[in-house]
Amino acid sequence: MGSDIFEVGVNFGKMVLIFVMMVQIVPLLVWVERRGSAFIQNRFGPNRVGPLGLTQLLADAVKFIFKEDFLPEKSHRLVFYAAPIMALIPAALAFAAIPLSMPIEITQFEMLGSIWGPYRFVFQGYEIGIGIVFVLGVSSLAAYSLLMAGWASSNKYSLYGALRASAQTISYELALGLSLVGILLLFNTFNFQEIIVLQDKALAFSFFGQEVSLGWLPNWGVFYQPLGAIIFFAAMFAECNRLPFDLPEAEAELVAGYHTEYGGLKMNMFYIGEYGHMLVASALMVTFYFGGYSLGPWLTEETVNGLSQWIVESISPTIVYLMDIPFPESFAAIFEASQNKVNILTAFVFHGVFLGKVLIFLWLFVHVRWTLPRFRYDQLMDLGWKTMLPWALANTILTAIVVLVMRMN
Amino acid sequence: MSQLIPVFALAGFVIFFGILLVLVAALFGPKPKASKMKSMSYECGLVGEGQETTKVPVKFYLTAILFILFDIEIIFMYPWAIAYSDFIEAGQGLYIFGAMAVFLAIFIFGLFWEIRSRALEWE
Amino acid sequence: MMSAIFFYILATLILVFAYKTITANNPIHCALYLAITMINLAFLFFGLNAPFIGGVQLVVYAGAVMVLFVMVLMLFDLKSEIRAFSRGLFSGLLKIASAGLIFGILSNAIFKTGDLLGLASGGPGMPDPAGTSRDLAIMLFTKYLFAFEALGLLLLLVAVGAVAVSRIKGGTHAN
Amino acid sequence: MPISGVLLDVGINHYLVLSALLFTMGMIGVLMRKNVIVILMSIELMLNAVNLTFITFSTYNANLNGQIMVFFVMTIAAAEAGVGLALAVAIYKKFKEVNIRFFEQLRG
Amino acid sequence: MNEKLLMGLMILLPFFGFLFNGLRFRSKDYKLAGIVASLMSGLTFVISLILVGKLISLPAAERVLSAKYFTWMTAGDFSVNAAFMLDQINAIMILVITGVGTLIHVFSIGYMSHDDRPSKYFAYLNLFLMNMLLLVLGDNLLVMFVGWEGVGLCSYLLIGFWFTDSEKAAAGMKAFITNRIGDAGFLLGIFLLFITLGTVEFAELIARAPSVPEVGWSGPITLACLFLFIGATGKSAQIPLYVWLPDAMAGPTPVSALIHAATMVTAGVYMIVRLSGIFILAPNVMMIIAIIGALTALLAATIGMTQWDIKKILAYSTVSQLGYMFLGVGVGAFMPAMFHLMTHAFFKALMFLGSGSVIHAMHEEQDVRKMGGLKKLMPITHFTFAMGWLAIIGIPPFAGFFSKDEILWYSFASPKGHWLLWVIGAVAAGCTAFYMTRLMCLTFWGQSRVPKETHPHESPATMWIPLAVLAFLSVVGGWIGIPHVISAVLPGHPPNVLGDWLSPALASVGEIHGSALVEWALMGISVSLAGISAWVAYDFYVKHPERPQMITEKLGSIYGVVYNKYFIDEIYFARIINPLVDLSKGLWLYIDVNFIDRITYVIADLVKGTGQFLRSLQAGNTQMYALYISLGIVITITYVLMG
Repeated sequence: MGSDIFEVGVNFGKMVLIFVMMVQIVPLLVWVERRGSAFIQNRFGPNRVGPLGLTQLLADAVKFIFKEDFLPEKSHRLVFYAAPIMALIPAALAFAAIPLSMPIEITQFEMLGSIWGPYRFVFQGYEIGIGIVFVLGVSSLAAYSLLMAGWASSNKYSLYGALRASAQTISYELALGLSLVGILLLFNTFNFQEIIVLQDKALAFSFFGQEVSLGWLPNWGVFYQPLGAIIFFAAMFAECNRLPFDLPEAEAELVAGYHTEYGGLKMNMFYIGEYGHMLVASALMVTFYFGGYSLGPWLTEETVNGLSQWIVESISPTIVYLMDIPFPESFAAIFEASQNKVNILTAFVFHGVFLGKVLIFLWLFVHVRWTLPRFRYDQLMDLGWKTMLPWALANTILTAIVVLVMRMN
Repeated sequence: MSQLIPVFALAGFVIFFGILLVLVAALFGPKPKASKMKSMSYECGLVGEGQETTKVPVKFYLTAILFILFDIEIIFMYPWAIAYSDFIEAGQGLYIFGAMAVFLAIFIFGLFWEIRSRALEWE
Repeated sequence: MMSAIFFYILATLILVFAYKTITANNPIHCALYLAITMINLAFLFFGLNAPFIGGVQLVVYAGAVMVLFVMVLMLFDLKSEIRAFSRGLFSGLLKIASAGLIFGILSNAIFKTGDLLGLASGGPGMPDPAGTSRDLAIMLFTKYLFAFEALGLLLLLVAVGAVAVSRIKGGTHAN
Repeated sequence: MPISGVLLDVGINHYLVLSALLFTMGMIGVLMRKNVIVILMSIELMLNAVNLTFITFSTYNANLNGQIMVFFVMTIAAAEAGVGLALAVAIYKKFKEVNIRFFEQLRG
Repeated sequence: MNEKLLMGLMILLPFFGFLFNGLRFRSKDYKLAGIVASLMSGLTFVISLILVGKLISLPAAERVLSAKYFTWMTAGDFSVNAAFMLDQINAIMILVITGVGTLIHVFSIGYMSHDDRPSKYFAYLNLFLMNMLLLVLGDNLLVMFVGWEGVGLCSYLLIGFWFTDSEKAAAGMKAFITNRIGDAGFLLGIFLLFITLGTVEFAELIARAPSVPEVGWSGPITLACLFLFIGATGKSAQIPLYVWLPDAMAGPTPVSALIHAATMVTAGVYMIVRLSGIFILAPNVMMIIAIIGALTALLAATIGMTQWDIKKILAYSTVSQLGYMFLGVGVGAFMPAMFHLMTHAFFKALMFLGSGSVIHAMHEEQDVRKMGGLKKLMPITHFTFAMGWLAIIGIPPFAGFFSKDEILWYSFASPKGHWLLWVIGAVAAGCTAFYMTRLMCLTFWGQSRVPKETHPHESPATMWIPLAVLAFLSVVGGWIGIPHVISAVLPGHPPNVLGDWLSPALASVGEIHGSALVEWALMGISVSLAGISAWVAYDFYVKHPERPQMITEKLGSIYGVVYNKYFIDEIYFARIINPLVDLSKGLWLYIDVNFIDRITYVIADLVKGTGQFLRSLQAGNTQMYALYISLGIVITITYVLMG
């Protein structure tokens, strides 16, 4: 994790922050969901507590804590309690593996009387060489929490909901996994960082020995893999059990699906897992098909770097001047303009870009939910096995042929 | 040292956090006396009928078996996709394509056989 | 030092959950414990510089095979077993004894030969773990191509067989 | 920064003993459990033990053949689980239980 | 296309046909089955044409195509390849087999149209074709032996094709068992040759054989040749093992034509010709072969004169003609033997198919006494049959004349020949002419004795077209081997194509001494003998139908003996089979019951007791099985580690 205490501390803090970020996206999304649905359905939505009803969620959270800790009769206690905890893990582990921005290079600096660095911090929980396989593997664990919850509740609707949910999840995982083969064929790496770097260019490829360059477009996966992107996106909806694929919780048939018997914070944990899944889905979508944190020719690193440099150089003295507090000597370095600060700022700017893209997709999730009707279960499975899987196959074969023809000799 | 430890640490942290939440809920939640009606399985307020658990169609497990098999076939494509360009650069593009074409032919045959044998039909 | 601690944590987790797997009374608990064992093994594989295999372990074993097990068990609606083990005291003892003998033979072999190989502590290790998944792929599609295609055929046969077996007339298909 | 040299300095024997222990546990499960599905799970445990050995030797010998073998073993294990569970379901349909002793009644 | 592929295809195509029809053997769709089978057969014929074309294009000295597929087995210095070779000798064989075979397949479509299991029939037919080609193409004795056994199997299956009739099933078994006796001899011959010469490949055998010192009757080559000849007598129905062939007529008639006239029964001749280089080294065996051949020819011909079953007559005729071939190889007339083999395949297949056509028309009636006057009702069959008749009795210029006369000439003039052999041959030829004419008379000419309820009719096109083709071949087939004496007086002096073609591949017995004058004289004698007997037969059975009756009464007991086939079957029963049965019974009642059984009872009780105990170990408890496995592993590993 690190070679000295500073690096370990930063890495650990970073990880906690990323997890907290995932957890905190839930109230925000719930708010967006409620306001958004209200907007679409021409009503008000939550607007009493706080500005625009923003603190409604805080009130809800407090309320959840003081709900009864209910355990149904005949349930399996251990599994019943373990299920919501299990729901948190896949999304958290998967999200931490996705790069949220470019790595930060820290040169040597002095602090607390000793020399630190140089360091290289990745803007993600951890960097794993086979990121894609890892994320797939971890998110395939999501089925457990559903099954555990459904079974432990000793309720037939819960069990049905759980089985439906997991059958649906695994069915769409095939199309999901297969649509990624196209991306792998193009970029030939499992590493997210490398994939993003490969996309951070002007759109250019060789076509029968001819170099084709479209300088005004970024080198995004979606331009090579439109069909793959669509399949991936649709499969992601099903993986997250979101409308139009939210059969596991079809109220009319199954009450509330696998978490019928859960209440209070435990149900909230399922929500965290589910929204976390959406977050991961959006982040993966952005990473694979929309350049991750990069914007290609529209916003190059040099531009941002220059901007950051200007900001740091113009703001740091101002702060020192304005604050005018007699810091101990050792802390003074914190407020001095330095390359490190420029790098950090640049990374955060790109992080902002990433968040913006992710938010667009999260909004799409919400928008679709309030727009489309729900599938019937047989339609759902037919779509997964008989439509999307063959199309994903076709996409793979086509990509392989095109790559073969274009890269030969 | 390694990047495995953060994964482990995060998993531990998440589990810790989850247990914390469950404990908090257990500590702060009111504990009214349980009544028989309340602790019964929830079936929209009606008195539960039949067994709490129920027989479910074999379909689910068949889907799961087929999923496993296809999942492995897809996993086999990953290393192929990774090494594809290397093979092409080494002048063996057609070889690697053919290798996977045979595999894919089997895959596609299997998929269409399953569809035709109505193993994937849900009423 | 750190790695030894980590190894021991993982090994303990693996052994404890493996033990729970073979002793738990409720088959679903068995399956869940086995899933945890598998996940920990995946981490061990990561630690052994086989990240791709670790990932595959997660996807295939933990994500697919064990889900299937859990699903089938839920499908059966089995109660906890009162007697989880087979009948027979003498044969039971014999079984444990034979397992113990096998373990004895294995550990004997390990301690006798492990040092001879010069691999007991440390060792050359993987030269470049980042490249392994690519090297693995190249090897898979050259040296092991035939086995690879044969496995494809095997999977097809299993799919056909599973569908055929599940067509056997029985009770639970009523709904 | 890729993973490197992670858990190697404990030495090969640790891994092998762990694997032997896992294998023995799986074997006890196969020999002694009543439930067919648990027996199948025990078999998976044994296969996993073997996989661990493969990976260990592969890593310490810097030789990728072992990893490919593990890949194949996993495939076979999944296939075996598929067929085994299909049979278990068939048994369950007939006897409403999945005790191993019902296999005695399977006579060609 | 290379010859390896082509020869492989020759085997695989019929095999495919066998699989195709064999897997749907319940189907009653005789058209599909027949067309597929005939197509496979026809394709092999085309391939053999291509192969022979390739062979012709090679220079005469090195006309061998060989194809090695894989090493079949190795044991010490014994090694056999699965390999084929094609040279001048088996080039003729494959052409005959596939050509005649194809015609018979086509004929069968019509013949089997009313049968219950046409698919099975065609499957067997294709399997036979495959095995026959294996026999002929094999480049060593073992591959040949596989085919040899295979054709025996198919022969058995097809003779017993209508196995619901117990008599027919018994006929199949008789053929099989008789063949086994011969095959045992054949195997012994192979072993002896291998022990002596250390190889089983034909080319090697022939190359190494002369180096073996030969001593009179007990030399290894002589013994080996004798054993091989025993094998040949079994397969080719010679004295003493000919008895199965007449009974084999229980099978469908096209089968009789293909297997029991044209191809399989000639395998013995082919084998001896193939190994002529070795047989030539064993003059005593050659003599035996010649004598047995001549005797068989005469014996079968005399039996043939008395039979009433149309197929039996043809069967004895086949035995007799095979006798001619053996007479030929016995006196070193390898070329004429092959020549006669070919022409015989044409005219005998023709006559069998013709008889099949008649039987088909007569609603499965085979007794010639219930036929007669079919000439008007079945003109095509009659005409083609008549071609065959003329060919077999040796009227020039039909095919049979050239080949038969060549054999007779060799038996007289070859260094290994003898005038007595010629006399027997000539008499047999006379008998042949008599019974064949008798057959013609009784079947086609004279008064109709057809029962009122049967209405004979001409056969469909699939049946008469093969007849026509074969009739054409029976007429012209002999023209490729015209002997010198005759071609010398013919305009244009047609060359002896077959002789020139075969001679490089065959061993030679030395110069034939004898003048052209003698040859012409002998020829004249035999032809006139045939003519006279034919006329006598015509006189007896058409002009004066009462005369045969008178003569048989006058001959009395002799006629009875001949009519009952010299009581050969009965003698076999009385002198060989019954004593054997008695001996076995004695062994059974005294030694077995009193002595051996006691021992076995004790052992059985022991085994039973052990089994009683062991049974409890395998009560179906899977986990106990697993335990045994693990204990076994423990013990094995411990043993290995300790040892």
